[in-house]
Order: sequence, then C-alpha cells, then structure tokens
Amino acid sequence: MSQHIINLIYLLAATLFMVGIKYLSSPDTAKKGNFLSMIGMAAAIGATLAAPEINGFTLIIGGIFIGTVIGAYAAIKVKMTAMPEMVGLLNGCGGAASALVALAEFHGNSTGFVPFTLLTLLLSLIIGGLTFTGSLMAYAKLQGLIPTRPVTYPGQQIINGLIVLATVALSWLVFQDSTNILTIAGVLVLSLGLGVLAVIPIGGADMPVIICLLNSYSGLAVSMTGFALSNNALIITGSLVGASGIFLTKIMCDAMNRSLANVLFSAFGKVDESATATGEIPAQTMKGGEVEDVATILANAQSLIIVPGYGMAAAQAQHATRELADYLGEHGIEVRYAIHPVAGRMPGHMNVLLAEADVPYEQLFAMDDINDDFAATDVVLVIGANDVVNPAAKTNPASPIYGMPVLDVEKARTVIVLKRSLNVGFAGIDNELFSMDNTMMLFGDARSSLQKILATLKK
Amino acid sequence: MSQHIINLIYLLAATLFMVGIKYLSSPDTAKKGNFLSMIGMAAAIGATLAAPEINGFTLIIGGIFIGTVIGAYAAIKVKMTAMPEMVGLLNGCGGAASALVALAEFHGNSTGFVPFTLLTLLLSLIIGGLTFTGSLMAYAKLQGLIPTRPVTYPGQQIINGLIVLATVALSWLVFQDSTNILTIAGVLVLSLGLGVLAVIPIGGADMPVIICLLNSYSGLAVSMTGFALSNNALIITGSLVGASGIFLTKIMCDAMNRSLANVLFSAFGKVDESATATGEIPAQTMKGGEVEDVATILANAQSLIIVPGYGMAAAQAQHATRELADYLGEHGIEVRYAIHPVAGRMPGHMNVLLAEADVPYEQLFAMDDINDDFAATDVVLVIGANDVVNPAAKTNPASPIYGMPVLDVEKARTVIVLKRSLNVGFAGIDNELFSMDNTMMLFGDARSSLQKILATLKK
Amino acid sequence: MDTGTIIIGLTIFVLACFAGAELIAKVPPTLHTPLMSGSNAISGIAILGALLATGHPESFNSISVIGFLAVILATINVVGGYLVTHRMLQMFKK
Amino acid sequence: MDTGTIIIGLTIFVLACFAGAELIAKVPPTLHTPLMSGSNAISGIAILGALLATGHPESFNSISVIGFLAVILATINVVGGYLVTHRMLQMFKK
Amino acid sequence: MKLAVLKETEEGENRVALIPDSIKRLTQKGFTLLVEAGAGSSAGYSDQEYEQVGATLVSSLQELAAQADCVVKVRPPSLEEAVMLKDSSVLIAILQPTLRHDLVRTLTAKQITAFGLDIIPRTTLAQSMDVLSSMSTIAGYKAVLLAADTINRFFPMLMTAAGTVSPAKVLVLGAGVAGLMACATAKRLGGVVEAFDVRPEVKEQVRSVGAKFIEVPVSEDGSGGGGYAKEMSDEYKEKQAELISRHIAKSDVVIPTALLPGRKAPILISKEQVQSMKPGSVIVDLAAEMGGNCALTQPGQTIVAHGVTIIGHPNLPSTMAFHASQMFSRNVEKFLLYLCDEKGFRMDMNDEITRGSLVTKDGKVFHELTSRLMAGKSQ
Amino acid sequence: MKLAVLKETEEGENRVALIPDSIKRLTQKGFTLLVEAGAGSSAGYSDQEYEQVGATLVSSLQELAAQADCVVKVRPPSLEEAVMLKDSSVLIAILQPTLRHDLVRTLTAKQITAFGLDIIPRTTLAQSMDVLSSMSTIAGYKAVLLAADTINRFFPMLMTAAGTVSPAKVLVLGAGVAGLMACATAKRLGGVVEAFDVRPEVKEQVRSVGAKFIEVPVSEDGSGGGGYAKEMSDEYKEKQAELISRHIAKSDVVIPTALLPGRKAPILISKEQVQSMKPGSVIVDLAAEMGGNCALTQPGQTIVAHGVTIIGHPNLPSTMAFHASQMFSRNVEKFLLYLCDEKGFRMDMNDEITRGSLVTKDGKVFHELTSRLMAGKSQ
Ligand SMILES: NC(=O)c1ccc[n+]([C@@H]2O[C@H](COP(=O)([O-])OP(=O)(O)OC[C@H]3O[C@@H](n4cnc5c(N)ncnc54)[C@H](OP(=O)(O)O)[C@@H]3O)[C@@H](O)[C@H]2O)c1
Ligand SMILES: NC(=O)c1ccc[n+]([C@@H]2O[C@H](COP(=O)([O-])OP(=O)(O)OC[C@H]3O[C@@H](n4cnc5c(N)ncnc54)[C@H](OP(=O)(O)O)[C@@H]3O)[C@@H](O)[C@H]2O)c1
Ligand SMILES: NC(=O)c1ccc[n+]([C@@H]2O[C@H](COP(=O)([O-])OP(=O)(O)OC[C@H]3O[C@@H](n4cnc5c(N)ncnc54)[C@H](O)[C@@H]3O)[C@@H](O)[C@H]2O)c1
Ligand SMILES: NC(=O)c1ccc[n+]([C@@H]2O[C@H](COP(=O)([O-])OP(=O)(O)OC[C@H]3O[C@@H](n4cnc5c(N)ncnc54)[C@H](O)[C@@H]3O)[C@@H](O)[C@H]2O)c1
Repeated sequence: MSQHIINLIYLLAATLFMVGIKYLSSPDTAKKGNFLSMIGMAAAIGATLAAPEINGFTLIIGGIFIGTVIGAYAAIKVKMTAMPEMVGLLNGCGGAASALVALAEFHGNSTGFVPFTLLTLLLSLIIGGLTFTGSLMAYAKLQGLIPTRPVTYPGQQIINGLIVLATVALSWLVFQDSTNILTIAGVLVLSLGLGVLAVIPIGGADMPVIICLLNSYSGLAVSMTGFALSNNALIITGSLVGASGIFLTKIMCDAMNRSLANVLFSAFGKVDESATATGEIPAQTMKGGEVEDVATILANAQSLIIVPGYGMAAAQAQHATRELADYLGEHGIEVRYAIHPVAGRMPGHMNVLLAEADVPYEQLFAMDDINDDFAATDVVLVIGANDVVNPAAKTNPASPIYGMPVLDVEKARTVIVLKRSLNVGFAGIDNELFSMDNTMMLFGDARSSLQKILATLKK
Repeated sequence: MSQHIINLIYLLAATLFMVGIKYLSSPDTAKKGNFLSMIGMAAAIGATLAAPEINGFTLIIGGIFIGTVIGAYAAIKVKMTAMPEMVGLLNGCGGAASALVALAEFHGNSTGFVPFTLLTLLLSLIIGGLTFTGSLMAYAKLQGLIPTRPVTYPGQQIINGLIVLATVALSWLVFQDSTNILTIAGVLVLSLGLGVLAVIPIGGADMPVIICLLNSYSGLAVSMTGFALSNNALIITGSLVGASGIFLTKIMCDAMNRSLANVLFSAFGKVDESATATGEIPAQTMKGGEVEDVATILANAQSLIIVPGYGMAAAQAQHATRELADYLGEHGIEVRYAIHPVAGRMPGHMNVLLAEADVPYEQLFAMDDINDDFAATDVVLVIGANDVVNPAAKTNPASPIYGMPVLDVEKARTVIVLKRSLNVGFAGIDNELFSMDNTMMLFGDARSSLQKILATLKK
Repeated sequence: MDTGTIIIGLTIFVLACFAGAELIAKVPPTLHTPLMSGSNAISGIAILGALLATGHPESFNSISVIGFLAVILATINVVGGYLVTHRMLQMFKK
Repeated sequence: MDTGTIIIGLTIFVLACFAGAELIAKVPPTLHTPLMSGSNAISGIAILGALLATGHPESFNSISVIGFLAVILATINVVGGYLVTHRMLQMFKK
Repeated sequence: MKLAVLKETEEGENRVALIPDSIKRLTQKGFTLLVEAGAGSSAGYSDQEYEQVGATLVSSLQELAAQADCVVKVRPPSLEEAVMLKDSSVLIAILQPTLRHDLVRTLTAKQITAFGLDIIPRTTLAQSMDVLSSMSTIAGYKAVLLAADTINRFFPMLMTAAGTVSPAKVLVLGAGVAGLMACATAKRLGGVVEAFDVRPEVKEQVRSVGAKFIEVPVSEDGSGGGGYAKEMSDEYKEKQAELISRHIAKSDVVIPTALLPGRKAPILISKEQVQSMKPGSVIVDLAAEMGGNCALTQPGQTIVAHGVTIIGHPNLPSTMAFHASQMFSRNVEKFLLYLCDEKGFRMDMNDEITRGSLVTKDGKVFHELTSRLMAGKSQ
Repeated sequence: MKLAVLKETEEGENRVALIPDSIKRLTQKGFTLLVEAGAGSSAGYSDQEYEQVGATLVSSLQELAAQADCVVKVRPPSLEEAVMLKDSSVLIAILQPTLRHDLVRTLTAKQITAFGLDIIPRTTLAQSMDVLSSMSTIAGYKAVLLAADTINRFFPMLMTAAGTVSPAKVLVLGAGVAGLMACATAKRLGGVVEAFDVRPEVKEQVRSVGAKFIEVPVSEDGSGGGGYAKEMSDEYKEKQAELISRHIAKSDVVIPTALLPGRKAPILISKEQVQSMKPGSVIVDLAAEMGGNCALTQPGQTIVAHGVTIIGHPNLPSTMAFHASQMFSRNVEKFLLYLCDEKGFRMDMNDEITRGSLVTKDGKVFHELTSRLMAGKSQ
C-alpha cells in the first residue's frame, strides 16, 4: 500500500478517534463513540500492516494474538468495581509499549539521530517508563496490594529530586552518544523508579486522578514516538489523548474540589495534607455523593419517594423540594412523598410546609400507606430526616427508639440522604442507614443541595 | 526570514486565533480574545512581509494604508444598530480578496497546475466571488437599499440551476486549459451572479444568518487558497473560520427555531414559507426576545422591578417568579415587586399568590409607592400583565381606561414582557407598550418562560 | 505540489475544522454577532495571499494590480473587522 | 528528518491538543471513568510503532524481541481498553 | 363644599363611610368635613382622630343634615334619616334602589341627588370606587374564617403521630370577587377547594387561585350539528346540576356567593342537598342579605338544620369594620374626587360612571331597573 | 378484657376518648368494648356507628363502670364518677393529678390503677400516645382562627383598588407544639408572625415554620470574661423583657402558650402590656385552663379590657371535636396497645412509659410531683 494511502487512512483513523471522544462525552452517544474509535484503531492497524516496511508477520501475529487473549480475558473477568485499577493496568501496558518502541528505535539505529528525534525518543522512553510503573503502583494501591495510605519517609523530596537530576544527567550522556545502550537502559531504569516514587506518596482516594494523569502522559509518550518516527497518526492521536487526558484530570480534580497543581505537586513527593485527610475518612463506609452523581441517579430512576424531615423545615427547603419533584415528574418519574408521623418538630410540620410549597395532597402518603412500597422503589431521597428513617428502631432493642415504626427506606434500591453532616437528630442517636451500601450521602444545607441537583439536572 | 521561522510564526498565529475564538465565546474574556486574535494577525502579516518572496513593498504599503484608512473609518463611523450589515460588508471584502488572489495566481502562472491545486484555486475563486456579491446583497437588504422581503420570480429555481451548471461547465474548461483567462473570468462572473441570486430570495430577517454563513464560506475560500499556495497558516485559519462559522450558523438557526437545511435550501431559490412569514411580522416594531437575551439583560441589571398580572396567576407562575427573583437577589440585583391595585381578577390576587410563594412582604410595593422609581430602574419584568401597564391610560383620551393610574413601566431602561401572544387583557384594548423601543417581548406561558430564563441564567 | 503535502494539508484542515467547531460550541446568543465579526476579521488572513501575490514581482503588471486590490480589500476586512468587533464588545459591561 | 517536517508535526500537535481539550470540555462526571478508559484504549495507538519495530527485520534479533513485547503490551492496551470501556458503557441504560 | 359623614344606625353595622385618613386628604383638597360624633368608634376610629385631621364633630344628626351639601353613608338611610336631609343636597351611599322603593320616593320628593355606591358600573376605570368589589373581598375572606371556626374539624391535612387528619373539602358556588377570595383563603388554610360558576370564563380565574373548577366533562357527541345545540344544552344543565349535587354531598364546607344584580339571590342549594351533607358540615351563605342561595338560610341567623350549620350572616364586612371601613372610605374618596371638586359636583351626564351610579336627581329616578320595577309595582 | 368508653360530663366537652375506627381495631385484637350511649354524638360519631364496629352500647354509667376492667375517658372523672368505678380496675384519662388531689385520693382509696394521659413522658417513642401533643396541635391552630375571626381586620396583606391593607402582626409567646402550630397557621393566613420562647433551641424551629424569632441582639461585650456572665444575664433578661413589651405593643394578635408541667401557667403579659396594645387587638390565651399567661385573662370567658379582646377559652380542642376525638382516640389506642393486650395489663414497672404515666396503683401514688405536692399540703 502506498504511504500516501496509509497516511490518508491514518487521517481517517484520527478523525474517528476525535468523533469517538466527542461521542464519549455524552451518555446517549458514548457506546457509538467507543465503537467508532475501535473502527479507527482497526483501520490504523490494518493500514500499518499493509505498509511496505513490514515484511515479517510471525512475531506480529503472535504478539497480537497473545495480547488479544490477555487483554480480552482481563477485560471480561474484571469486576465492575475494579474498573479504575484495570484501566490503570492497561494504561501501564500502553506506556511500556511506548518505552519499548523507543528502546527498539535506539537499539536499531547505530548511526545516531538528529537532536530533535533524539529528544523525542528520550522523552518517549522516560514518559513511557514512568507511566508503566506509575500505573502499576496505582493498580496495586487500588487493589490493596500495597498500603493505600500515602507513604512518606524522611528525605523523600530530596531523593526524588536526586533521581530527577540523575535522569537529566544520563539523558545528557545519551545526547552525546546515542548508541551506548547502557546509558539508555539507565535512563529507562531511572524513569521506572520515578514512576514508583511519584505515586507512592499519594493516597488511594486520589488514584483515579493519577490514572487519568498517567493516561495523559502515555498519550504524550505516543506523540513523542510519533515525532521520532515521523508518523502523523501517532502525533495526532497521542496529542489528542494527552490533551484530553490532562483536561479530564482537571475536571476530575474540580469535582473533588482539589486543584490540579495540588495533585501534580503531591505527585512529586510533598505530603499533601488534604490528601492525608481524604485518606483518613473511611471512604469505604460512607459514600459521599457528588451532586452530579445524585443527579444522574435521579435522572435514571423510574420511581422516587421523597422523605422529608426536620432538616427540610430548618433549611426552608420545601420550595426547592417541590421544584425538584416537579421537574422529575415532568420527565416521567413517579414521585411520591412519605410523611412519617413524627417528622419535624410539631405534628403536621411537613404537611404545612409542603402545602405552602403547593405540593399536591395526592402525592403525600402517610407512613402506613407507603411503607410496603419502598422495596419496589428505585430511589429514596431523604431530605434532612434522621430519626424517622433510623433502622435501629427495628433492629436494635437497646435503642431508645426501639419499637417506634420507621420508614423502611433502606429497602429501596438506592437511598440518597441530604444532610449537613453526620450529626444526630432529635433523639440523639446514631443512624446506621448512613453507612449502608445502597446509601449515598450528599452533605450540605438541604436547600442548596436540592438547588444544585436541579441545576445539574437541567444542564 | 527563513521559511521555517515564518511557519513557526504562522503556527503561533493560528494558536492565537484559536485561543481568541475560544475567548470570544464568553462575555468575560471576549475582549481579550479579540486582542489576542489581533496579535496573531499582526504576527502573521509581519512574518509574511519578511518572507524572501516579497521584494517590492510600494504597492503593499500603499494597499495596506488605503485599506486601513477605509476599514478604520467605516468601523468607527458605523452606527451600533448597523453592525450586522457592516460585518457583511467586511466579509464581502474578504471574499473578494480571496477571489482576487486566486485570479492573480491563475494569471501569474502560465505553465498550468497540478489538478489538486487547480481545483482549490477554482474553489477559492468561486467561493470568494459568491461571498463577495452575496455579502453585498445582504448589506443592501439590511440597509433597505433593496427590498428586504424575499424577491421571487417565475422560473427562479430553473435559472439558478442553469447558472450552477454553467459554472461547473466553465470550470471544466478551465481544467482543460488553465491559462485561458477568458474562461476564468467567466467562472468569476458566474460566481458573482450566483452570490446575488442566492441571497435575493431570502427575507431581510434572515440576513444575519446569511452573513454568518457567508463568513464561513469566506473561511473556506481562504483555506482553498492556502491549499493552492501550500500555506499552512491559510489552511488552518480558513478551516477554523469555516468550521466555526458553519457551526455558529447552526446555533443561530436553532435560536430562530429554523433548520440550517431550511436556510441553506431557501438560499438556493425555493421560496420558503416560514421565511415569508417571518418577513411579514413587523420585526422592526416588535422585538421578540430570545430567552438567552432576556437572561443576559437580567444578569447585567442592577435593579429590577417585577410587575405581575393576571397572566402570572393564570400560569400559576408565582413560584417560578420567586425562584427567579431569589436567584437574581442572591447575585446582587435589587429586586422589587410593583403591585397594581387591580392586577389580577380579584382584589389582592397578586398578594395571595406571592405570599403563597413566600415572597417577603418587604419586596412588595403598591403602585403609588413605586411608580416614581421606574425611571431609575434598569429592567422591568412584566409577567402576564397588560391593562395595568397600558400607557394608553395616560396618553389616549379615547381609551376606555383613560384616567386610570397605571404603572409607568415604559420609563425604565428596558422592559421585558412575558406573555403568550399579543392578545388583549381584561379591558380588551391594545397595548402600545409592546411595540415600544425599549420593550422586549418573550412569548410563551409565563411559568415556562420564567423557568427557561432561570435555567439559562444558571448555566 | 506532491501528494504528501496535500495529505498533510488535509490533515491540518480536518484538525482545524474540529478545533473550530468545538471551540464555538458554547457561545451565548448575545455574543453571536461579535463572534461572527471576530471570526470574519480572522478570515482576513487572506491578506497573506494578497501580500504574496503583490510582493512577488518587481515590476508593475496586471498581477500586481490584482494583488494591490486584494491587499486593499483584505486590509479593510482585517482592520474593519477587528475594530467593529472591539466596538461591539465595548458594550458589554462587567 | 528536516525542520519542515518537525514544524508540520508541531502544527499537527498543537491542533490536535486543541481539538482534544475542547472535545472533552462538557463531559458529565458519570462518564469520567469510561472516557478515561476509552481514551486510554486510543493511546494504544502506540501499537503502530510496535508493529513497525517488529515488522522491520526479516531475522529474529534483540530488536524484534523488544518489538514483540511491545506488540503484546500495546495489544493488551487496545483490546482490553476497548472491551473495558464497552462493559462500563453497558451499564448505562436509556 | 360641606361633606357630612353620618354615623350608621342599622343594627350590626360597624363601618363608617370615611375614615380619618381620607378626611385628611379631602380637607387638604379644600372640602369641609362634618362628622357625626362617634361615627367611627365601632370601626376603631375615635372622634379624636377625626378632629385631628380637621373634621368638625357634630353631635346631632339633624344639625349635620341641615348643614351638609353632600352626605356620605355606608348603608341606605332609613326613611327618618332621609327625611332629615337638606332638600336638593347630594347623598352618596349603598342605596339598593331596586329594593327600597320608599326610600327612592322620599329622595325624589326632596329633589335629592342620590348616587348609589352599589350600582357603579364595574369597569376597569371604576374599580377604585367599587365598594361591591372591596366588600366582596372581605366577605369572601371572612366566610372561610367563619366556616373554619365553626366546623368541628381541621382545614389542612396533617399526618401526625395521632393519625392522619384529612383536609376539609370546600365548595364555592359562584366565583365572582367574593368567591375567588373564598377559594384563595380556603386554599391558604389548606382545604381542598372546588368552585363552580355559570360563567365559563371564570374557570381560568378559579384555577389561578389554586382551586379546582367543577365542570361537566364534555362528551364527544356534544360537538354535533347546530340543530341539537339547544337539546344538548338542557341535558348538559341537568348533568351539571347532578354533578353539583354530588359535590355538595361530599363537601365539608359550602360557600355560595351567587348574586343577581338588584334582585333576589338564586337558590343554588335545595333542602335535599342540605340533607345529603354530612352532619357537622357548614354552609356560609354569602347571599344571605339578598335572601340567600340556600333554601334553608335564615338571613341574619345561624341555624343547624339536618346537622348542618347554616350561617346567614347578612353583613360580614361589618365584622371586620376596621379594614372594611378603610377600603370603603378609599372607594368613597375616589368616587367623590371623580364626581366633584371642592366647589361642587360636575354632573357630566355623558360620563358612564356618573350616569351609571345616579339614582335620583331633580325629582326623577335615573336608575332604569329601579324605575321599571317601581313603575311595575304602581301599575 | 372489657374496655369502657365513658360519655364526657364536663361542661363544654364535646370529645370522646375512642372513636369507632379505633374501636374496630381494638375489637379485632380481641378486646370487648362497652360504650356509654351518646358518648360520641357531640363529636360527630353516632351510636349506630359504634354498634356497627362491634361496641356494646350501655345506657347507664353505673352499669358500665361495674362491668369494665378498664375505663377510658378524655377529661378527669368527677369525684362522683370516680366513686362509681369498679375497685382495682384501670382508669385511663387526662388526670391532672397535680391539681386534683381529691380525685387522686379517691382513686387510691379504691385501689384503682390510674394512668394519666397528660403525664406520658415526651419521648420520640411515646409520641404516638401523647395527647398533649395532639391536642396542642389543635389548640394552636384554633387559637389563630379564633383570633382572625374576632379581630376587625385582615390577616393577609392586600394591595387593592381600595387601598393597601397591611398584614396583621401576630406574636406567639412560647413555641412548643401549640405555639409552632399557631405560628404556621398565622403564617398561612398571611400574617406577619413573630415568636418568642425561653428555650433558645426552638429558634430554628420557629424559623422552620416561616416565623421570626425575637431575640435580643447580643452585644459584642457580651462575650467578655466569665465573671460577668451572671451580671450580663440579668441585664440580658431585662433587655429581653423590654423587647417583648415593645413587640406586644406593636402586635395585633398575641397568642401566649407557655405552660409549666403540672403547675399554674406563668404570667407573660401584664395589665400594662395589655394597655399598651392597640384597641381592637386580640389576645388568645392558650394557657387559660392553667390560669392564663395574661394577667387579665378570665378562664372560660372572652372579655374586652382596654379595648383588647382577651379570649380565655379553656378547651379549644373540644371545639374541633371531630378531629380532636380522632386524634385523641388514636393516642389512647396506641397507649392501650402498648400497655396491655386483650388478656390484661403487663405493668412492666421498668418501662419508662408505663412507669412515667402511672398515677396511682394498689392504693399508692406513683406520680412523684403529685405525691410531693399532696404531702406538702397535708403538712
Ligand atoms: N413531629 C413532632 O411533633 C415532633 C415534636 C418534637 C420532637 N419530634 C422529634 O423530632 C424527630 C423528627 O425526626 P426527623 O427525622 O424529622 O428529624 P431529626 O431526626 O431531628 O433529624 C433532622 C436532621 O436534619 C438535619 N438538618 C438540620 N438542618 C438541616 C439543613 N439546613 N439542611 C440539611 N439537613 C439539616 C440534621 O442533620 P445535620 O445536622 O447533619 O444536617 C438532622 O439530623 C423525632 O425524633 C421526633 O420524635 C417530633
Ligand atoms: N383586581 C381585580 O379585582 C379585578 C377584578 C376583575 C377584573 N379586573 C381587571 O383585570 C385587569 C387586570 O390587569 P392585568 O394586567 O393584571 O391583566 P390583564 O390586563 O387581564 O392581562 C393579562 C395578560 O396575561 C396574559 N396571560 C394570560 N395567561 C397567561 C399565561 N399562562 N402566561 C403568560 N401570560 C398569560 C394575557 O396575554 P396572552 O393571552 O397574550 O398571554 C393577558 O393579556 C384589569 O383590567 C382589571 O380591571 C381586576
Ligand atoms: N372591571 C373590574 O375591574 C371589575 C371589578 C370587580 C368585579 N368585576 C367583575 O364583575 C363580575 C361580578 O363580580 P361579583 O363578585 O360582584 O359577582 P356577583 O357577586 O354579582 O356574583 C357572584 C358570582 O356568582 C355567579 N353566579 C350567578 N348565578 C349563579 C348560579 N346560578 N350558579 C353559580 N354561579 C352563579 C356569577 O357568575 C358571579 O361570578 C365579575 O366578572 C368580576 O370580574 C370587574
Ligand atoms: N419527643 C417528642 O416527640 C415530643 C413530642 C411533643 C413535644 N415534645 C417536646 O416537648 C416540649 C414541650 O412541648 P409543649 O408544646 O407541650 O410545651 P408546653 O405546652 O409545656 O409549653 C409551651 C412552650 O412555652 C415555653 N415557655 C415556658 N415558659 C415560658 C416563658 N416564661 N416565656 C416564654 N416561653 C415559655 C416552653 O419553652 C414551651 O416551648 C417541646 O420541646 C417539644 O418539642 C417532644
């Protein structure tokens, strides 16, 4: 196949990648996007295989076969909950591949390179290597194979600094003589070490961000390889992934309320305090929900029961509640309210407020009339209620409210609780609902939480 | 200056253009964007002037001088209201420049071109010429120099079709012999004619969209020139403008609730009915507001008076009203309500509803207490009121409500009226407020209009 | 012009189209006119072609006349475009 | 490799970066992980380099071993990446 | 011009026609104001307050009537009062001319120019003078309060530890000003409110105060040929009556408000319909003064019939005399300023409002329905 | 077990302790129910309805008392009634033991096991049995309706063609259950509502029903050294009293609701403060039964003092007997089912609710405050 046609196919592949990424950013088109991107990849690989330079196919077919088996097996077997670490692992493979390609290029060329090519090859080697070990570390942290908490030791920053310096120095040597495979191997080893040391001081909770960042790095490595090989497909795709990855990293940081600088910085040795703090909150036991996630859950529900409590009254969130319910109702979601007899601070407290906000009486259900329906409900939205949804009343004979009928919210598929903190309610007792598997907490004043959810839904 | 450096500068310029466009799409950064884009342009021009190919500067300097004087004069003198036609005119100049460059290229080369170059040169010529006359037509329509209404005549489609055919045929001849200046001139003439004929059947109200489309075309022409001259700066910038222009055209069509196909299609001869209808609505006398424009006006106001009427009650829009007012209040805008004594259909109608929606009493003002404040108010939002804001009560002794005190809303800087149509109110009389200069109508059910405004503001 | 250059040109064209379309995706209606005007000014980049056409020959001939005209028109587009855009943006407060 | 090629490479690089950044600007949080995974699969394009490194020599040597390893790893990235993405997207209803 | 404010003499009437606030403004405009001593006391406005704003207190009605160029009052004057008025002077009050023929005769005899506040045309322009509107507002509000205070149950729904309290069902018949206000007030208190009116255009207005409009679901065959329209209409009316009966039986509170201008109120609730209601239910008949919309209503009394309390209060606005007087006074003030200045009445007989509210002048009866009715009687 | 429902004998008491709905459920659980004829009629529950759900109607109190294992009532039995009860039987009613020492003595003498519904501990678990809560809910609601019906003005603000009507200012003193309900109801009617309570934690609760909490703005020097705390506190209290005085003077309606468990209500409104109010204002004293929170309150009467109407209704829940009985009955039912099953009472003396609500048993007084007070008196 002529190089021109191959290049045209590369252009097509790059276009498909771009469209694919665009489609991936909306739930409606994401699947199609992934599919288009696959086609692009297949086309690019096919075109490359038809390139005149490629003469021997045994190793290639063998390699592709082995890779496909391993990749497919891993992708099919992995549990849904382990997806982030799986992505990390795969990304590590990509990084390693880039580093290896650079290594091969170094190895196969005994005449030396122009400086630009040399630079890009070195960068490809370093970034690829760093991505490889960094991704492995992230995987290990998420799998719990090594401690999830940030690992720090005295002089960490100095050591990291020294390794960076050493890498630069060795690279300089490579510039002097690009045929000395020893210095090149040294650079590779140092970059592998850098990957380990950069990730080790970061807490497990930040790993998804790190994986995303490393993904961006591996894109960069690919694009460097592209420069070295004068291959536009690699340049485009690599920079596409690099740029989108760094951007996605930023978006993820924003969603976590941390700065990219903060993550990037802590990634290079300084023990960041907020990272430590994040590590200490028992993330496993209390699912703090992002507004967006809550919105997505609500948007995808078929049936919703709203359980208002004193917190709704205290936040004067009745109007915001009705607005959200109206919006969801208009979008085909069945919305009902479950009113516990003692919710609030006076008999009928919830009624008075909901009536003020014009919630139709038909949507209000007394506890006895709705308690059996929770089990068949997609989502329960608990707005500032606590005691009246405390399962201890049913399960814990030692509890002061044992025996009081409560709303069986925990039977629903998902429970979302809007509250400002984990503080207790009127009866002053803890509530294990908040740490149940199907419960998601959204902390904050109920009114503003509701408003945020609605604004997100409307986007 | 070496070609490499020039190319690097071109890359820089293209980057600045991209950043500029990005910045232009947000009010906060738009000015900076325009400035960056200027710098890019200056850099690109400077680099070109330093190119080895350029030896004679007299004509260049003269041309730049004359162009600068004319361009600056026109830009400074033009009235704010005539901006769209001005842009059209400038765009026409750009198109003409592209066509002329192509012509010069044809003219200066007597050895013939490779087919691709020939193709791009021809396209540059045709699109540039079409853009030129099309833009002139748009300008003339908007200035009222020629009839704004769609001009149609029998056989129009056939004639247009014939001209397109003739252009294709002549182009084919050019392909056969690219040195025959006569055929080339013929193509140019035909494309000029095409521009005229394409725009003439389109109504004046659609001209901004046409200008935007032609802007996209001129970008295309530039990019074709770029291909012909192997100039990456032209390719990048041209395609940037072409793509963003076509996209912007689509956005503008969406905002007008018309399809791009509809505009493109009517642009080629078919008398489109909705275009005619649009032409018939006295667009000059009734400013139909887009939700986004209303939102922008509200967001930029310092003081707002809300005037509710029976329509707010009928639409049960009291909650939506309060939500919007709350939002604006939280963003530092002073919000008050002006309650006309007979607004609604029973005494106190507005009070009852606004109290239900929890509007604080302190924000409610009786007519006598607030009527003097309208003159010093940025924006008045009239929600489904009609008779109580009818200036005829003050100005028209023949009116059945002459003598009734009404709210002086028309004294405010901007009046936004939410209503479903131009229908009369209880008293059954027309209201000239709706066609005043500072009035903007937003048609639709008050509740949903308010919700849309709020959603837009929150974006 | 060889095929390689054309393909590179196409590559650049496609990428720039994507960038252009995506850059504009979120513009609010009030900025439609300034944006149109701003990108119109950018499309005055045709001036580069005009400059090259005009600067080429040492002698004064019909090509340079065409080029001269092209320079004038393109300059009007560039200068007028940026100024008009600037004036429109002046109107936005905050 | 001449400077012209480098500059064209850079041009493409810059444009692609813009396109990449803009394409992703509006993604909702629920799609963060699939998107990350999908773009990770795309970055498996390094396989092209691996293929070229492996396919080059007719004989079996240390370079082809390195290339072979690279092909395996890159294939894992590509195949695994797309499948994982697909599985995640399966979970979205509607 | 001398304006006189009389003290109301009718039993149970607590309002006053002009409150000090209005008097202040009128005095500033150049009017001279005489006020009968104690005129405002039962509405919460003391003689002192009147004096402070420049009114002259006059203790005897006779003295007052003799001096005044124009007398303002709330209720129609009794015959004795009418006789005392100065000949050819002006009288402004609720006059009910269609009912009080004796009074009209006395006024014509004395050549008095009498304006009826109750017959001002109900145009947008006249709304600020329209006492029917303002007093209906009060009546509608107060009717609901009376009902809520009388009934043995809650209006709002409450879900409490002591069980769920179901909301009261309130039915408003006639959705004019009073009816709409009743709907809005009952809605505010948390009741489930329905309303009915013969005028179909009020459907939207009823909804605009958060209540449900009762309407016969129009069957598809209703849109048949023109010839059947009349027949349909009868069947339709029957269906409607039946529908309303069903709603009455279900309701805890019924508030009928239907008035026919100048005539006896129509009967909307029959004895059988009262019997169909639950014991403990309440009817507040806002048409009591005009005979009542309920067949069992005893104007002026509260009775219990078949377990249903029927309140026939003839003058609810008077129970809220403070605000009622404020609104009434404001109406009268606007009306006065529209008709006259400090020098005298303009009497522009081409003006719709002047002409429309004039009952007698120069010994002639100007209100058409009244003169028709009086002529009919004397035949 | 045989449960008997007595007809209330106290003047003005319309409620009944168990309504047919509850009786149906209790019968299904195996209880035998005897109901005094006419027990529910004044609350809107007929004898027929009782018979339909399986209750046995008994016409004489004597007969009933002789048969029943447990007697339920709303109000405390009179001494004559108490004497008629079967020895060692169980009595459940509002007992007011701290006030009715004679009754307590009679009950001990007859070895009766008496539970006071009014002294059930106010825990979350007991809330479904808490008649104080449910009856306070009614009292708070009704107090506002009474006030609105009595006052000569509107609650809501209205801007009309007849001028602007300003909203009524409502002040609620004591923000317990009744106070909060009063706030919410007045707010619903459109009043401008303020509330005050000595317990600072209710501030948030007051706001949660849309009312304003009155508080002394804490001056910066308040956060000074610990030694000055006491002194500050006195000054603070003074400021507070003054502040409340100012608010009382401004208010159109004042609803005091402060009760002290088992004791005479505190005086919150002095004679001077009443004088400072505008004529026509209204005070509805919810503490009337316990002597009243207003110094001028005449329990059981509505008086006008200094132009201010002071309503001392002792038993507002009884005016809404239908729903009041429904709620009361639900409370009693829950309480019964908590204390006993169809075979008899569990009498678990370690249980907080059982122990807390027990007044007398086996001839002993179990309610501590009562026994302390009785001991004090006999000294
Ligand atoms: N109904 C009655 O008549 C009555 C009377 C008196 C007492 N009670 C008692 O009150 C309790 C009622 O149960 P409940 O579930 O309604 O209330 P709850 O158990 O008191 O819990 C209310 C919760 O709302 C949260 N909250 C407060 N302000 C908030 C705000 N602005 N935004 C978001 N959340 C807020 C608080 O958590 P954070 O602080 O973490 O936000 C709190 O845990 C029962 O124990 C009942 O016995 C009832
Ligand atoms: N206050 C009283 O006591 C009383 C009593 C009776 C009569 N009136 C009379 O009623 C009038 C009141 O004046 P006003 O300005 O309040 O009302 P209006 O003059 O009757 O005008 C109301 C406007 O609201 C619009 N509208 C209706 N439904 C709407 C909806 N769902 N969404 C958006 N707009 C809607 C209508 O225009 P579209 O159809 O184009 O949408 C209509 O022009 C006066 O003439 C007054 O005299 C008052
Ligand atoms: N122009 C103004 O600004 C203005 C001011 C006030 C009132 N109005 C209008 O005047 C009209 C009368 O108002 P009103 O409150 O004094 O009316 P009203 O007191 O005379 O009658 C009350 C209502 O009863 C209805 N009714 C009559 N017979 C009935 C029957 N058999 N069954 C059911 N309903 C029946 C009437 O349609 C009316 O709506 C209304 O349309 C009102 O909008 C206009
Ligand atoms: N656990 C539950 O579920 C439950 C149920 C009902 C009530 N409660 C609680 O019981 C408490 C009492 O409720 P209640 O309504 O029966 O109270 P109450 O009737 O005994 O008193 C009414 C209010 O008056 C206040 N007060 C007393 N002296 C005062 C003074 N001098 N000035 C101002 N205010 C004064 C009290 O603080 C109280 O808030 C409340 O805290 C309530 O929340 C709890």
